[in-house]
Amino acid sequence: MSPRAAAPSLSCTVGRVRLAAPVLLASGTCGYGLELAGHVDFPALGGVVLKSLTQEPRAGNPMPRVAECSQGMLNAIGLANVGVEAFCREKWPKVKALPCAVLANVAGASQAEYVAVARRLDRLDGLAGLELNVSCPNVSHGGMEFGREPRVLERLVAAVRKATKRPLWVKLTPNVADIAPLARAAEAAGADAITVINTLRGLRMDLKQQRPVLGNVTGGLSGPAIMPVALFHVYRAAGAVKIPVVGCGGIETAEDALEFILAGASAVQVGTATFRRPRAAELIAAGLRRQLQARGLRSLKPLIGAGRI
Amino acid sequence: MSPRAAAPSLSCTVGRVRLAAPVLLASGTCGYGLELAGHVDFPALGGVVLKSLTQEPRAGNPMPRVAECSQGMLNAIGLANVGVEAFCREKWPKVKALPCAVLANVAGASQAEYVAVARRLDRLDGLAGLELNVSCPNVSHGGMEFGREPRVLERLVAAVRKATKRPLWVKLTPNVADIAPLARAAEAAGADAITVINTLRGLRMDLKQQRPVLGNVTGGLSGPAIMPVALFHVYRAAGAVKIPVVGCGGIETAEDALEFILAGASAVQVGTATFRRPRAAELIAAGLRRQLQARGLRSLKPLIGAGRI
Amino acid sequence: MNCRVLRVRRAGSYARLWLEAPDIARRARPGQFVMVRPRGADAPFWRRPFSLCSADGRRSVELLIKAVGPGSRLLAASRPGDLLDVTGPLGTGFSLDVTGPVLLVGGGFGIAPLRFLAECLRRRRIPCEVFLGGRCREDLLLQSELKLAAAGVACTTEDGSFGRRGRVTLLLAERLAGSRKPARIAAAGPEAMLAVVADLAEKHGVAAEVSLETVMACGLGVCNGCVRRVNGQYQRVCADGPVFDAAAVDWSQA
Amino acid sequence: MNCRVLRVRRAGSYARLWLEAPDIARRARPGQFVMVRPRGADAPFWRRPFSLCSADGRRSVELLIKAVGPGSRLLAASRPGDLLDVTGPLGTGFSLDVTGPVLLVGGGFGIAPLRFLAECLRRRRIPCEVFLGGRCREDLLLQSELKLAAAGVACTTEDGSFGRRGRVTLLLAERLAGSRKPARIAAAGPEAMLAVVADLAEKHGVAAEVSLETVMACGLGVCNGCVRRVNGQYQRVCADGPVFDAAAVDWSQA
Ligand SMILES: Cc1cc2nc3c(=O)[nH]c(=O)nc-3n(C[C@H](O)[C@H](O)[C@H](O)COP(=O)(O)OP(=O)(O)OC[C@H]3O[C@@H](n4cnc5c(N)ncnc54)[C@H](O)[C@@H]3O)c2cc1C
Ligand SMILES: Cc1cc2nc3c(=O)[nH]c(=O)nc-3n(C[C@H](O)[C@H](O)[C@H](O)COP(=O)(O)OP(=O)(O)OC[C@H]3O[C@@H](n4cnc5c(N)ncnc54)[C@H](O)[C@@H]3O)c2cc1C
Ligand SMILES: Cc1cc2nc3c(=O)[nH]c(=O)nc-3n(C[C@H](O)[C@H](O)[C@H](O)COP(=O)(O)O)c2cc1C
Ligand SMILES: Cc1cc2nc3c(=O)[nH]c(=O)nc-3n(C[C@H](O)[C@H](O)[C@H](O)COP(=O)(O)O)c2cc1C
Ligand code: FES
Ligand code: FES
Repeated sequence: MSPRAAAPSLSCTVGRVRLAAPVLLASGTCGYGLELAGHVDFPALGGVVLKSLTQEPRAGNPMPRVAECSQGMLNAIGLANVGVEAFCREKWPKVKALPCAVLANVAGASQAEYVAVARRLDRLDGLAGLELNVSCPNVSHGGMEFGREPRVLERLVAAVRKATKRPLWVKLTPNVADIAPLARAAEAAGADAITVINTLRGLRMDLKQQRPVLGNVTGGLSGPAIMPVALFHVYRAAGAVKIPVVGCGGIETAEDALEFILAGASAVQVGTATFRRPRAAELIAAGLRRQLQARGLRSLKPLIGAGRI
Repeated sequence: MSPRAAAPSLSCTVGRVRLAAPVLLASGTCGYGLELAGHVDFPALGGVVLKSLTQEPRAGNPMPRVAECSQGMLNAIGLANVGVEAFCREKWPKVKALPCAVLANVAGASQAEYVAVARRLDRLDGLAGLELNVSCPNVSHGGMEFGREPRVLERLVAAVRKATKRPLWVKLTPNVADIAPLARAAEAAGADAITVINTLRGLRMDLKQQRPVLGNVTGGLSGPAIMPVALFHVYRAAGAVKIPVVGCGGIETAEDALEFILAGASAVQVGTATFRRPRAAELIAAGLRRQLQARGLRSLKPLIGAGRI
Repeated sequence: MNCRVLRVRRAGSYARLWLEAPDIARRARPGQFVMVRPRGADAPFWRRPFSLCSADGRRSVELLIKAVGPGSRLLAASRPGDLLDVTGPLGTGFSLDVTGPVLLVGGGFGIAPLRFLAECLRRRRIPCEVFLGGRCREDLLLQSELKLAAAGVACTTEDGSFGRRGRVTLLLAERLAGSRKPARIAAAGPEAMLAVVADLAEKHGVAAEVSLETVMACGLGVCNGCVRRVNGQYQRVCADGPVFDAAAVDWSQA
Repeated sequence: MNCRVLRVRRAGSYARLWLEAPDIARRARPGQFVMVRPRGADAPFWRRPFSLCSADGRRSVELLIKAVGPGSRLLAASRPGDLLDVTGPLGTGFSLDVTGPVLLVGGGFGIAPLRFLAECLRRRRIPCEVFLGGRCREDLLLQSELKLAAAGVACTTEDGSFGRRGRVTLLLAERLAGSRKPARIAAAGPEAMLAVVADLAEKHGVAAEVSLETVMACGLGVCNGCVRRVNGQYQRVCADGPVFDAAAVDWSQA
């Protein structure tokens, strides 16, 4: 019934990053990519965002680090990572061979740390871009997260922007009264795209132990439970900026992804869904292709933000 | 095996309201209470919080007003209600006969409206208390919700406090960067208890219509999906104030309720669960009684906040 | 309430379920519905509304379920012995205080409440005629039951596979154009069909009642989520309806 | 991957499931596990880890599942023909490069990976002795299979309903106190048992490998949620284990 158009293409450029499909694996849910070899068909994806890197290696938080919830989970991993130097030397030679776009994710406790990590990553050959995780507590600013104050965020992004010419995505936190000023701050400071959202703060109690389940007490909520909240923030952020929005939060199916696209996302990231179904992201890409076919569209472009009123 | 203590009692006084059990039906999910006759065993509950009342009758938002989500739902009812005067004259004579504590919930677009509604309700014989819904856009403050700015909130609560001597609960919104200053503002202004939390902002897209599902575009997310977020805010708020915290958000079972109690809640409200299982709240009360029995406790008191570290 | 599935009969994408529900069976009136969920099913999140298709007054009620999505599919796949979580009877019913002949106009699973209505009318010796429409033969259900209860049953299918080809409102229009004026019309089915019924009823000056459908979060009248403009006001389909006077309904959103 | 359930055998709260999984069957080594979820089940949210209890090298693998909570109950209730979503084989396995006799110490469902290990050792003609403990007789599973593969099977139950009364580590202590020193110990079971095994192994200077358990969100090594202190560092139980050198594990949290 649908018009038989030329085979639709999912390839696109988002925030200056070329992607074979607008579907990426989200930071912290795909390790350094390598762990998923054999479980994931990388060329079917747009790309992967590696787990957050800090200047020094970090052991991470005490156990338990994860808690199961209704259609979601809490995590308080504590940015466990090998440190940017070890990553660049030991991991990158293998990671760079992944047959899809690879973005590194940058975290830090101070602006100087973000800049140092970004500068080191800037030297990596083949890195598709950087994503800033601004949900870390800002030690030189009283522990308040970088991503909560537009001025603090703008300064941070501007500083990192100076340290690298690579595509720079800024990943925003939903734990704010309004995401719009933060989206605008990232844009004003030169971000190429914003990723919306990181996890929601949450907590579970262990009834037997009579204490919080997580060793870290609180953690970040992800999974389908947060999807309507993520869609809200995408809708709002996409209305506030001109740079592309990368939607993230609870996406499990192509239909979920399409909701984000209609709300204004140019691409999506898939996080927790990979745990439940390692091939979730590539199935989403395949499903988006079918959706285009069914609608007689040759690219996703006409659908981006098409649901906004 | 458990010590055979005297039969445990669930009766308690929370924020100056006497409750037969620390379980109430949440505002907006039990109508004026009367609708649930035959579906709910009121004496088995602590009480009901009636749907938000405003000064004038309100028709509410355009359709659709609700959207189904993973383990949750969005609503954008738009504070549809008969208006405080019609409520007092026509509904109250019947509502007051409900065999459990009845709290009225107050909403408004201006401080003057809140005060006027509270003053009218203050005259009702038998009303157990008032709960302020501060998630309404403050028209005289640029549309920003009353519940987002500690100073605005403190002024509002203080003004209502002057208008009524009845027990006054303030229901906080989770859509803030930090709930603690708002909890403290409510306490400082004389609130007897705080209810934590109202719904999270969310949105769903209708793929067929290519527009937001809700007529109002955005809505509030409730149900099990938000429980870890609600627990986080309860944990944080309970650490910030001395007045009791009434936990709310996604509670479906006695075990869920117990998590809130361990996190610091003195009582809980049950909202969306009533839609899925009309007797949910009374089953929760019964389950709590069994939990006390199993632990050989005579009241919930030793468990309130027992999971905090 | 937990209700046991007593019997299941499937036909295409439809299933007839008999549930053990004495309390509902005793109180049920035609046009009322129940909210249902398979026990222990976590998804879909809400229960689903289904009209009572018959009630024996003592022990059991019958539902007619068309599998259109996850919730109805799960329910249509129920097996005898399964437990369903059921609340009801809910909502208002069709008027029974009528004398002359009543025309029952049903589309698809809309026939469910009308079958119950037809049986109640027969018990009161009030004659009725049934007009039944569907996309194809598969959609025309309960014909033998209807024939026993009604003075006549006329059918249409859009593909012409059974009865007249076309929409069921075609038959209604012809019937209303005839000489014997009915006392009332009762209709249930797709929104577009109901709007045409309302229109025809008004033209011919016949009172009509329609059973509306909306998405329902609670079904209990407490959430205010299922409203529809009726008489210029938002009314709750679950508690103020689902049966409304066709002339009072705002059909502009249809 | 979708795997069909070929056969189910239930005993008390345990179920043995044979799954059609040629790819896993070919690659599996004892000590490895799979992540499993019933197809279409929305809850529990995560998949659940289960050790491979045997693999025929060509077509099928076997799981031994104890129903302890919602996930394991759902899986234990599987019926032949059901589809399960299965990923594996995952994790490291027990060492097979060993000569002398290996002592296998299992508690409860910990016997699952040890049974697979016993069969692999037999194929390599490496002798092994099995020590099996449980709370009661019901917990002592796979005895006939173990007897075929091992030089001996000795049992304990805490209630004395079968074998020696007491803990299985009692038997291990006696065996280690004897003269024939084993080449290695392999253990799987409750954390408290593993800690005692590690202690005994160290005292007697015998190398020991243990299979650890934690809650697992991904099972793939990507979330870093399942860590345990090993050699003073956080290691992922799912990817760096679940089999670790007992002497390297920090038992202080046990
Ligand atoms: C008062 C009332 C009585 C009903 N009686 C019957 C009955 O006797 N037999 C029967 O088979 N069905 C009946 N329905 C409809 C039935 O409730 C829906 O088909 C069912 O809720 C769909 O749920 P689902 O999960 O299967 O599909 P969903 O995924 O919820 O929906 C599938 C598709 O159907 C549409 N849809 C869902 N609910 C409705 C609705 N209420 N009205 C119109 N479109 C809808 C959706 O938009 C979607 O396109 C009744 C509805 C109401 C309100
Ligand atoms: C590598 C590995 C291999 C395993 N192999 C087997 C096996 O072969 N057969 C088998 O029956 N089980 C095995 N398990 C344990 C099995 O995964 C859990 O019993 C299951 O996940 C429980 O899920 P549930 O939903 O039934 O219960 P839940 O509700 O998740 O848990 C029920 C109770 O068990 C506890 N629990 C849950 N998971 C674990 C765990 N991993 N370790 C210790 N306690 C836990 C919980 O704290 C709770 O008290 C293995 C676990 C791991 C990590
Ligand atoms: C276990 C886990 C670890 C995560 N680690 C990081 C991280 O290191 N950096 C980051 O920016 N986001 C991290 N996230 C957040 C995800 O990238 C994603 O934003 C979030 O989980 C919401 O998407 P989802 O619901 O699809 O998982 C992590 C999420 C999970 C579940
Ligand atoms: C349909 C609906 C209507 C609501 N209306 C109100 C309201 O009028 N006033 C109010 O303070 N809260 C209202 N709420 C919020 C609930 O009282 C409760 O805070 C929220 O739903 C979270 O709890 P739950 O997950 O148990 O539902 C409403 C919630 C729902 C689902
Ligand atoms: S469905 Fe809730 S009021 Fe009608
Ligand atoms: S379970 Fe995710 S890394 Fe082990």
